[in-house]
Amino acid sequence: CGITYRQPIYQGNLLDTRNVEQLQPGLTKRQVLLLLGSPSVADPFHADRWDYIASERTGRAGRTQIKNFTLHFEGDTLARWEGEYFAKRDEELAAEMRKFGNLPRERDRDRRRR
Amino acid sequence: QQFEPFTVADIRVEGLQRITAGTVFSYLPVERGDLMDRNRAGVAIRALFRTGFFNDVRLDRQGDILVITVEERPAINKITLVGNKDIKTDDLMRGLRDIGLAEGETFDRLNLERVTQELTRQYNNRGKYNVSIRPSVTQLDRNRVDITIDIKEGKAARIRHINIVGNRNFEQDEIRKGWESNTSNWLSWYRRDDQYSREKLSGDLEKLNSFYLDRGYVDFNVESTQVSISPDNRDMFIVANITEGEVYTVSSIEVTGETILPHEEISKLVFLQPGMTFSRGLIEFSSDAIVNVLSNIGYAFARVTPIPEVDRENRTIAIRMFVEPGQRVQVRRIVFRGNNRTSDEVLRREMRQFESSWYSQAAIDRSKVRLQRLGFFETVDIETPEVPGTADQVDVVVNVKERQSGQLSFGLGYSQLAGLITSVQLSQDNFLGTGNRIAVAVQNNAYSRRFDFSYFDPYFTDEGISVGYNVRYSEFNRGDFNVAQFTTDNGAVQAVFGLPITETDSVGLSIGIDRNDITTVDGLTPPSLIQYMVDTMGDRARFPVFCLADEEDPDAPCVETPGNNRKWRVNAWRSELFWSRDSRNHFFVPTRGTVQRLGAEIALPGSDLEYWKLSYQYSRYWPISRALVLNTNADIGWGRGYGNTKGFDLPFFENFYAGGTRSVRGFEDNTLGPCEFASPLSTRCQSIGGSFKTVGGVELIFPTLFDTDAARVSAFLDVGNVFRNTREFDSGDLRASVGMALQWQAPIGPIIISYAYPIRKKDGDRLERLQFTFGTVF
Amino acid sequence: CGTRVGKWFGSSSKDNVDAPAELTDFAPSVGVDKLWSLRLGKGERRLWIRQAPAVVEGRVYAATLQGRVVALDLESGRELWRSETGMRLSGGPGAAGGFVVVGSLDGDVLALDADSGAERWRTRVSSEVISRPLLAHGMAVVRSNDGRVFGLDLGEGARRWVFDRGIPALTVRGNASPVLGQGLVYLGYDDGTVVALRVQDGLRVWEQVVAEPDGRSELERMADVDGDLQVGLSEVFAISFKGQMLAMDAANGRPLWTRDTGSYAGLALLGDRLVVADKAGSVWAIDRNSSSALWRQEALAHRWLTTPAVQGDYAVVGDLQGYLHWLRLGNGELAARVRLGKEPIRATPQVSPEGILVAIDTYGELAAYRLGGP
Amino acid sequence: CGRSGKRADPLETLPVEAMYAEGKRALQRGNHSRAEQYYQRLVARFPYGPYAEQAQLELAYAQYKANKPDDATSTINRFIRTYPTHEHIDYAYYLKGLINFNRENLFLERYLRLDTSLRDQGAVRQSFNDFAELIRRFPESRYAPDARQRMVYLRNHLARHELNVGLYYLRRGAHVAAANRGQFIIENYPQSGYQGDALALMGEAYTRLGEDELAADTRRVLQLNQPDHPWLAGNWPRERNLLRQLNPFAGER
Repeated sequence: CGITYRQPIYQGNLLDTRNVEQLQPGLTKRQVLLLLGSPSVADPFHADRWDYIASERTGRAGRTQIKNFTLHFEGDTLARWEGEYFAKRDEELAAEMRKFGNLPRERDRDRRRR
Repeated sequence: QQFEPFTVADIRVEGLQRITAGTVFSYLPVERGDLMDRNRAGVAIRALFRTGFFNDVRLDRQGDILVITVEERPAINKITLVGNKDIKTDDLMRGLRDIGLAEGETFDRLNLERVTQELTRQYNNRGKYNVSIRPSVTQLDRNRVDITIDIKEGKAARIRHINIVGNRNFEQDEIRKGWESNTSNWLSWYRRDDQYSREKLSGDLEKLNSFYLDRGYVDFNVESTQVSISPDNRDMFIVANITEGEVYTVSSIEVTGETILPHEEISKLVFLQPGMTFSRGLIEFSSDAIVNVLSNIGYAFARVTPIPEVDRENRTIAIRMFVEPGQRVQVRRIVFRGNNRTSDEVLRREMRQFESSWYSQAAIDRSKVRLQRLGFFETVDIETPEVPGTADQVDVVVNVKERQSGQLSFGLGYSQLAGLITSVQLSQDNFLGTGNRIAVAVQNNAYSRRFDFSYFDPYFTDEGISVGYNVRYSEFNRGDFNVAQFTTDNGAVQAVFGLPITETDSVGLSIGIDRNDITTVDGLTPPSLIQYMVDTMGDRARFPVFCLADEEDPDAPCVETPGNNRKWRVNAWRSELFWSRDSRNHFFVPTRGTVQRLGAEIALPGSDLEYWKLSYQYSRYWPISRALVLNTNADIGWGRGYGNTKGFDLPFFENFYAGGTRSVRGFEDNTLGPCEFASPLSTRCQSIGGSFKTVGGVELIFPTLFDTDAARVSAFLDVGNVFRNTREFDSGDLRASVGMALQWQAPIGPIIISYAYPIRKKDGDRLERLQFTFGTVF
Repeated sequence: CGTRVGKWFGSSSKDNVDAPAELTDFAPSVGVDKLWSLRLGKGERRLWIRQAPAVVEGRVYAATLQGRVVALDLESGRELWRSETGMRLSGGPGAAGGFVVVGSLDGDVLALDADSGAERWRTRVSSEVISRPLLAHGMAVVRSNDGRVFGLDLGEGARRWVFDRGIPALTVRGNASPVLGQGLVYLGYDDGTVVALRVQDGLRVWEQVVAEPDGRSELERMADVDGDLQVGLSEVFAISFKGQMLAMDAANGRPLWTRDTGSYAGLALLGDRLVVADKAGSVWAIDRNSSSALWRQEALAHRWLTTPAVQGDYAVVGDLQGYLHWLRLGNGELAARVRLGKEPIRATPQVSPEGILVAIDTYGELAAYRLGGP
Repeated sequence: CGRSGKRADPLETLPVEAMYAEGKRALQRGNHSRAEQYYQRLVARFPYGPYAEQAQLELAYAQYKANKPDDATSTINRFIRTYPTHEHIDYAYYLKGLINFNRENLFLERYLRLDTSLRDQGAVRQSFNDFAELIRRFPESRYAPDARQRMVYLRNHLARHELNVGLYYLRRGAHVAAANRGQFIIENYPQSGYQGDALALMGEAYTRLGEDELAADTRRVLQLNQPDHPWLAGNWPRERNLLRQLNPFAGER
């Protein structure tokens, strides 16, 4: 029912549009890692495929939104990629997370370390 | 002893006593047939020394046989410590074992030297500079030794003099507020703040730095500090020489670097504006705020570095806050450690951070608060180690230390109210580690019998819908409960459902049926109560019926004379709607947050007596300083009849009461509010409670005592009273008392002892300054 | 005297401190007459700054932590003038050439006129002053607790030079007051060395180690030279807390002789012998040329004796129960004993050329004594 | 410094043979703390000869039986360090594995019917490593077969822990986490008996994520390895029985 509070559940990576646009065939796996970070799913039976699967369930409706962004490799170089990913919405996420609030950072430990 | 290299035909070991030849061979890097030369010999000797078994190792050659003569170190037979008071014997023994000095171990004279140094250092750290440590070794047969360490601790050196030189703009006591080191004062026996320790002093000097840097003294510098001790090692003197420099104002402050979020939004987090006096505290506060925002959305290694440019002429400072977000980080796995009894799911369902998801500091902080609020753990610490081999993945490791989260008391429970309770009470908040709450009570004593079973599952569904039920049967003679004289036999069955509506709020519904047999005694029960029953439910036959024989005429039928008891059976089915919010940051020792509950209970139409009751409990915790917490609380209750009891107040057996350990301390339990005499002859004015209750209070909670967080001392002001109904409310009648209370979460259950002095009382109030409850009373 | 030894000593065995020797009665071989005595402020109590009055040209100048500077007539104890400075005066006073200079716990240095007590100038130094300023050659040499020595112009207090030298992390409380030689100022430092500076410009002429600050713990490494130095015609004598005593050539600091005696207090010098009270409380007389011990008096063991002063043919020391003891310089025998008050005496007794001894205890009790007939 | 007055304490006066015999008898009668006392004093008083070695080994066993896992572990470690070539050294490594194997698991599992795979896996992992070291060092030791069996049990225990967490995340809708937990089992506990469940977990997670191709391939692999797995027939994972949840004494297994 609609009034139950459902804690937000996020899965997968937050891809940055600027980085995704820099994808081009021929990139090595290391270069892709630098651009997009580690894929959320690297299936053991598909060594030539990285899946950046991301899902999000927020608000009270309880519907989960899923977006799959898949990269295909030939050997070590990127061949093609397809699928969609969540657009950049850092401000919205920051506001959502602010609801949880932060604990004060341990002050002395930081200072003494510096 | 040079010898030319030769091939080893055989190896012979001499001087062995305890160690077997096999052991030597297993550590010896040389075998038969090897070529033995000078450096191989050196390697062999070093290898044998490293085993720690031998005092001396010599290599000789007899023809082609390599002869190894060793002198075994003696074994330690017994270690005795004499004269240690400040540090317990088994702590010392553990320390010695770590250095390799334990019974049965091999004895190495070098260790003894290190032990003396180590113990002297430990005592010096406690300010005991006069300590003298004399270890003595007595040789025994079979190459064994006894070790006795004679410790003379001596008196701890006390800080007599702390002097800050060069402070022009502030007084010394203002600067030294909050320091851990202090000169001897009347509190020193407890806080030990006059005992010198280097760590404490360096911490205090850091506070001195912050004191000035937070007030704009950019050039502030502690030129030098001197620590000296009196010739008799009894008094310590600390001198800190400072140069304050001038106050600087901020000329400009701007955020630079990669801010991920829009620049204006991040700049809003900078609390220091141009024109304000420079303050390092505000700079750190601002950089924390920015780091928090970024680390909440994946940038776990975000860093903000303030880069100052000081303009000495007109004493201004321009600051660039250089933001480095670092890599966006994923959480790979969440692992729990230390939950030997609590199931993994009970912890995992409190987590707001998920696996295979982007890192969020806020989610992790929120999870820590929720885990602490369960009350199952003494400590909850969360670490986020990097996953080896990846640049952007971390694991979340949650270390918990479990606490005895239940009370199991057999037979003995005592509260001044109920006298000696013989009861079996089991209440376990984390029953078998499943996170469900179970409470079973079988109780009987002078005035009441009771059976109570309740079960509550906070996570009936994964989303946090809670379900619970309880069954209760009890016979109460309220008279001995300081309340008006009547007995209630009550049976009830109830089911409770809870529904979270936000992160901290939840609403709930409970439905239940119950039967209440009210028995009144004419002449003992106050007449207005009996009248209420008669007016609402009609009269009932009196019982028991006596049959008095007529003495003169024995065979005439006895004359029935009714007793003076009357009994009413009140059946009701009731429901309660409630809303509750709990944003406290800890279960036992909250320092921040509020807990409040608003409930509307109604005896539904069709019940014998129809009435409703509103109740509101509120408690808020304010952190005043690092150690002091202020708590403000209120407990309001109001009820009236409706339907078949329209125009009447709340039925008397549902009345609110006040006074006692859980409401206004300093007054006997349940004795506040209106009272009535049962009959003109009776002397005791029986308190009958009221349908309108207003109780509140303020409590100042002191730092934890006996360095466990389960014991707390507090000073309180309680105010409140109960009124027949809202019309009769009169603030002049509110009673008040001030006092001190000790609350201790003992293993067998909570113990609360309070001493209160009533400051607003009327004659006829029944006072009780010392009150305590021991073991849980349902 | 009673078994209670000083107010704060609990049973000494528990806290590892050797019990002070009991005093036995004896027939004094010399008479001591108290000229006058008075109470001066609340005294230094447990600050261990060993603040002594200055006795110059028939007057006694004294300063208190409560801020008062007072000048008294030596013979009668009559007050000539007093000045309320409002400063926590802990250093000195040093008096010479018409000036009285005092230092405070807050780093102030104040100069008053010796006759009227009017303020001449005031300035600041970098740390608390707990030693006696030296007035010589138109300069006021003031030493502060952080190891620095300031050369101030005696006339208007302007800072001519500063000499700086580091000090160890843990030292014995107290600084040695600067002592004047031929145009040189000698200072004992907390790391066990004696430093000679030129008065005019503070140039370091030489430096000589009295005791090496070595040992395992900070406590064992303490080698302070805190007690008063003694300067002869061509020698300088110093003693270190760690257990060495050293005679040095005044001009170049070359060691002449050394001796294994240690003390927190300082030395007294008369004629051919030096008198010192060592850490264990025994009083030694040492031949200034050969360093051999002439006599040793052990009757005052563990009574935390002050630096000795020389009055007539006697060496005078104060102790932890407020007693003053006169020892014959010839053979060290106890000659007389007088009780100033019940509180410890830590400041070195001062003796005027006319032979009047002035002593003060840690609660501000000040008294003057003169030796009577034999 | 003889203790005059008090009767001579046997622990301090008995010869080595009698000490050992006394300790052995106490051990056999199950009086572990008394055995521990005698063995400890024997090793201290007579640190040489065969008795000392045997006493040290049996001391560790006594402490293990007296449910003092930490003391037993430090004793056995000292034994291994001092007598690396002892003829029963393989038993020492085996005992080291046993100590952690039985750390409070049995009590929870047998009497309270609790699933210890839901709790802290620290002791389980430690025990697994100890047995692995025994097999690495002494493959032919007569304790090796039993150790291998216990390792299978422990590996299943660790795998079941991973599976429970995976199923929880599947229920909560955190499908990517569920899939990765399944993958963790396949990569880290290949011989465990939960390979089938792990594949099913991954397959179900992929299906719910709409990754049909991955789901199909996973289904094919499961088909080959465990054709009778309930997920293939579509009724896995089992729905939780809500009513059973209301009964607090239903236990977890």
